[in-house]
Amino acid sequence: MLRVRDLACARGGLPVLTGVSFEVPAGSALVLRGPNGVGKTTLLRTLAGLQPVVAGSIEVRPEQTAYASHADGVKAQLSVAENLDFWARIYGMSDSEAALTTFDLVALRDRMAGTLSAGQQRRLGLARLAVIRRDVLMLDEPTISLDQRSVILFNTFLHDVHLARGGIAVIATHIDIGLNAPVLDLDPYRAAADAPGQRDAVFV
Amino acid sequence: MLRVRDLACARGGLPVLTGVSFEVPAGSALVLRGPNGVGKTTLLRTLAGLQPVVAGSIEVRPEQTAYASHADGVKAQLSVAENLDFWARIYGMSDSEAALTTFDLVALRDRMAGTLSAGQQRRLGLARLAVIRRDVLMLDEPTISLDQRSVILFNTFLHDVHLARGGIAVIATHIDIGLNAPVLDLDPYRAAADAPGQRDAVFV
Amino acid sequence: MSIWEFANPKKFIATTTPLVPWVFGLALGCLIVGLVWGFFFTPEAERFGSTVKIIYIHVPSALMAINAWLMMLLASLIWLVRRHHVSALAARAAAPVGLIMTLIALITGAIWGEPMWGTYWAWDPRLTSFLILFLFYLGYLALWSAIEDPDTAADLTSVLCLVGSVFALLSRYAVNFWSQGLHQGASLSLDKATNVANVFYLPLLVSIAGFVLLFLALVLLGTGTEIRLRRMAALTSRGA
Amino acid sequence: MIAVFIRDLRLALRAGGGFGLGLVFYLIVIVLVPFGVGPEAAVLTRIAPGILWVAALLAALLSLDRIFALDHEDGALTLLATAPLPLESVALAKAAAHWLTTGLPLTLVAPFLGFLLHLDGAAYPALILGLLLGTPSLSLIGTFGAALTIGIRRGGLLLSLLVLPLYVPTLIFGAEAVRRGAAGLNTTVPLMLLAAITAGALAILPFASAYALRVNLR
Amino acid sequence: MIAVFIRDLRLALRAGGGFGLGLVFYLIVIVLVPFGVGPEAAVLTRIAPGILWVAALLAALLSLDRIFALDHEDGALTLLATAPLPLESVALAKAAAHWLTTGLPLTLVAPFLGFLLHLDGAAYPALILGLLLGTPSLSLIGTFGAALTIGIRRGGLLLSLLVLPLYVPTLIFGAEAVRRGAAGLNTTVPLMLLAAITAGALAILPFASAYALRVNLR
Ligand code: HEM
Ligand SMILES: Nc1ncnc2c1ncn2[C@@H]1O[C@H](COP(=O)(O)OP(=O)(O)OP(=O)(O)O)[C@@H](O)[C@H]1O
Ligand SMILES: Nc1ncnc2c1ncn2[C@@H]1O[C@H](COP(=O)(O)OP(=O)(O)OP(=O)(O)O)[C@@H](O)[C@H]1O
Ligand SMILES: [Mg+2]
Ligand SMILES: [Mg+2]
Repeated sequence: MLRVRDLACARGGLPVLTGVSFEVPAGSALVLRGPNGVGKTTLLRTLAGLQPVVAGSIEVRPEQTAYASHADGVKAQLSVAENLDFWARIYGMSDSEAALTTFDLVALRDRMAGTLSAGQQRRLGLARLAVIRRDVLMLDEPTISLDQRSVILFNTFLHDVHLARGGIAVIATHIDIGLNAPVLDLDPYRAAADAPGQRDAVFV
Repeated sequence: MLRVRDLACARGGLPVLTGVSFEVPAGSALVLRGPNGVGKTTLLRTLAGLQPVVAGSIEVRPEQTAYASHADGVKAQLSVAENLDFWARIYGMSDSEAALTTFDLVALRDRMAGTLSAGQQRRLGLARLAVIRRDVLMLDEPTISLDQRSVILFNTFLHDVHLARGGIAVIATHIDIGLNAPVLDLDPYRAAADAPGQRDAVFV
Repeated sequence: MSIWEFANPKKFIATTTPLVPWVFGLALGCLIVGLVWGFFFTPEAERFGSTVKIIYIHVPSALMAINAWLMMLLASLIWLVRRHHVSALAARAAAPVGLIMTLIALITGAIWGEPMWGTYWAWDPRLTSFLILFLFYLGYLALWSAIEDPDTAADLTSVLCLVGSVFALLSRYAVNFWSQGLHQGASLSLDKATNVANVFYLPLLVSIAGFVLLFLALVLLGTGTEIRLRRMAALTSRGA
Repeated sequence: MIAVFIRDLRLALRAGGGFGLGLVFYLIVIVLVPFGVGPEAAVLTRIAPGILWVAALLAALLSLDRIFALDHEDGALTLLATAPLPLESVALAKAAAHWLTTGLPLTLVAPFLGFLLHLDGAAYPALILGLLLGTPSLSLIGTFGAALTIGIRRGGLLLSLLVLPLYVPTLIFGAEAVRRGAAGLNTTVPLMLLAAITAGALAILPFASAYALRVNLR
Repeated sequence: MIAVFIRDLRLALRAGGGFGLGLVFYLIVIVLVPFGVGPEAAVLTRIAPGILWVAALLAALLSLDRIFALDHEDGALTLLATAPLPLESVALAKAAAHWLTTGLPLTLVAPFLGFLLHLDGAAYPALILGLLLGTPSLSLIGTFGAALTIGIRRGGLLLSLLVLPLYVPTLIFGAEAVRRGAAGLNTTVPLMLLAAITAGALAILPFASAYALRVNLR
């Protein structure tokens, strides 16, 4: 259960969003929408605890949240399998095999990650999520440069594995990735320039 | 006029595509499709002269081609305007103003590019194309992380400015970006493992 | 038939594989003869003592250290101009051998320095230029090993070898300019006057021949291995 | 923690990972010095202890920016921050990996380079022991500096700026130990002090580094 | 070409661009040496010319990896390769920018640091002139080394391994000039040679660099 009560967050010393409130019950997902620069990434980073909460509250078990964005920590000099195994060990998980099959990476398992195509690398980044098995996933545009087939792989993973396990997912995206999940448009929550979160507010 | 006759190209020492042939008359675009890893990026790089042609021929004025991909050479420490002005000077163009308006970056002109959101950065990368005014554009997934409005901005630029000027565009993408342009699926052109272009063929 | 035929990997392998053992044998022969002769059947040199006999390892290795680099320079040029893979691989195979030769020259030299100059190491021009040569070998090999794509690596190392050679020469003169040494000059010149006496001279020539043959054998072997590795890579990538 | 350690070692050993290059840099700096100051053995013997230590500092320094920057650029650090292991142990693991790939090799080759600089024979024990005790502190301090500068792309120079002053005590005691060794004096005091610095660094710096990381990732 | 030059200067001057850090690194190395070799003025005076030049080499070295690597990582280099200006002039522009942000400042502060090392008063003209003539070659050689290593992420150490041996002639003549100056001898010969090296580098290396870039971008 993820509960957010009129949350405000800022980026680069400027207020970005205010009064964001929503709940995501266990086993369901929420899709974030909104024009470029509205604050989707900022919100996700805040939810994942990567930046401070300006105002409001977030109820979630922080040690159970994981954040994934474009930069997905893939090491070019390590093979696909090595990359996954590393994260598996970090999170104390055993098998990265299942993840490889889920995202159709078995054929590429021994390729250096640096030599993957854009979409193949994205798949690797997603496979990481399957490996670490966190309950609450914050996904920033997860399907970028994935072909239709891979998008379906991702959706099946999300529904049949993650949500089925009672997991939670908050997903920021611009393109319709065929999830039947509630959508939250962030446009109404844009913060005014003098909203809380301004870096130098104390001096005014 | 871009004419490609059974072109073969390779990546990382492995043959990727063979027998690709197509023509793009002046003032029109071509959309490349195909699953992840089929070779879209490789083809575009080859067309742009960034990697050698393995077999076949490309007829195009090389000094008129420009290539744009995810990594669009945006300097985080330079402001939006400075970034564009740099490329304008490199290509001997005068005004980057028009481009700023075309891609709705006027408000952000003095922001450091590093502090832009994903989509805003993408817009900046596209604005670069408007600045350098090459006739033949090779675009690798140009609309990644753009919101609907920005996608429309891009399409209008492409149709009303670039193609209208008699330009040519080859665009690799997975999502439908609402262009009414012929589509080329690269799947049939996958190269066999022993096709020409293999790095160590001489040794066998 | 032109020598360029050997630029074809298959032809190269076919012709050299049977040769290698013979070259090795010959090299060993010359080395044994030269060294045994030099060590046991030459008179004790006055004022040099028995340590002089290290010259039979020292000089040949020193010569080969320099010649190996020259050979790499040539091979690099051939690769850059005619794109023959074999020459690129030959250059690569020669580098480690040259490195070892340089090391041997340095070490034997150092050992020799103890009795001769009373110190293992002196910043003498020729010694120093060998140290620099050693660094060039290291850099060249490091660049080879740092780049995955073999053809890219071949191109870059070749350019490095060209530029490096120019600067190596420069350093040689710079070093002379910088310190006047204790090391004796080249005495393999033809006019007898400056030469070491014949008794020392002939076995020296034999062991030099031995080192040359050894170098040849090692380079052939190394090139062959490189070629086989590349072929294996090619075949596996086809299998995959 | 072991996982991070092992991965860093593996990355260091991979192509372009730059293992052993620290050594070569050490060698080169040592070789350059005589070109600068001239070949006289007497002068070299006199300055050998200092030069050997300064060069070791610089060699350790050059590989510092790899410690975190790569992980930061590709986002791995953000992910590690949200992972279920304390950043303190990440910092410690990375410092350990850095020492194993830099400090230890430096210690092992130092004697041969001392040889090139005509270092006095009596000084070798102090040199080796000193480096063995001192280099870990270099890695720990360096990790801290790297943690401070991950925000800055290619902050290599700024990093050296922050770190080198922190290296001064290690340098002073290290070089002093060698000089005393050369002079045939007792070297226990400087060596003890080196060990103390390393112990202190080990106790404090991982926490400081972790804090710096958290701030930078905020 | 001018555009590239100006942009590089601007980037260097921006936050994290690392302008001036080369200077501070130079300063720090110079300051560390006395900590290492001890404070005796006589010794320092003796080794000052060499140390001043070696430190200058290292300071120039540390900023090399910025020359191309950043542009390579963010794709700017690929775009420049397809842009209507020869890579030769890109290489040249970048070398020029590097000199202006590193070599020139080093030359200007060297006298003050010479002072710290008790450099003989008579040596200053040779020091300044030598650096002025020599440092451009350092930037040119460094640009070549950077072009060779752009493929390798954080190839900083490999870069130094490739570049430092190429720096040897410059170092020798530069230090020799200063030492002769200190000894009151005629310094024209080494200075001439320095100028010759720079001229040669200017004639050859931009082309070598451009070739290396093309290969790496292939
Ligand atoms: C420590 C490193 C040393 C190195 C790198 C070194 C290098 C060389 C080189 C390059 C040659 C040239 C062969 C030629 O051009 O003919 C050579 C020859 C020779 N070296 Fe050394 N040398 C070293 C130490 C010594 C020492 C300590 C001695 C003892 C006096 C010595 C005595 C000779 C002699 C007698 C020759 C043969 C004369 C000649 O053919 O040049 N070398 N050495
Ligand atoms: N590092 C930064 N420093 C300063 N401001 C930033 C930074 N990153 C983003 N911003 C600003 O914060 C606001 C929100 O950015 P954010 O990345 O959250 O938007 P977004 O919804 O993710 O946009 P997109 O859909 O393009 O990814 C934007 O106005 C952006 O310009
Ligand atoms: N740097 C590289 N080294 C070796 N192989 C590579 C490299 N980059 C891509 N490949 C391989 O070449 C093939 C084509 O890659 P390419 O990037 O062209 O595919 P793509 O169509 O662009 O895929 P995507 O839609 O995911 O971008 C893929 O199989 C990929 O694994
Ligand atoms: Mg975003
Ligand atoms: Mg692609």
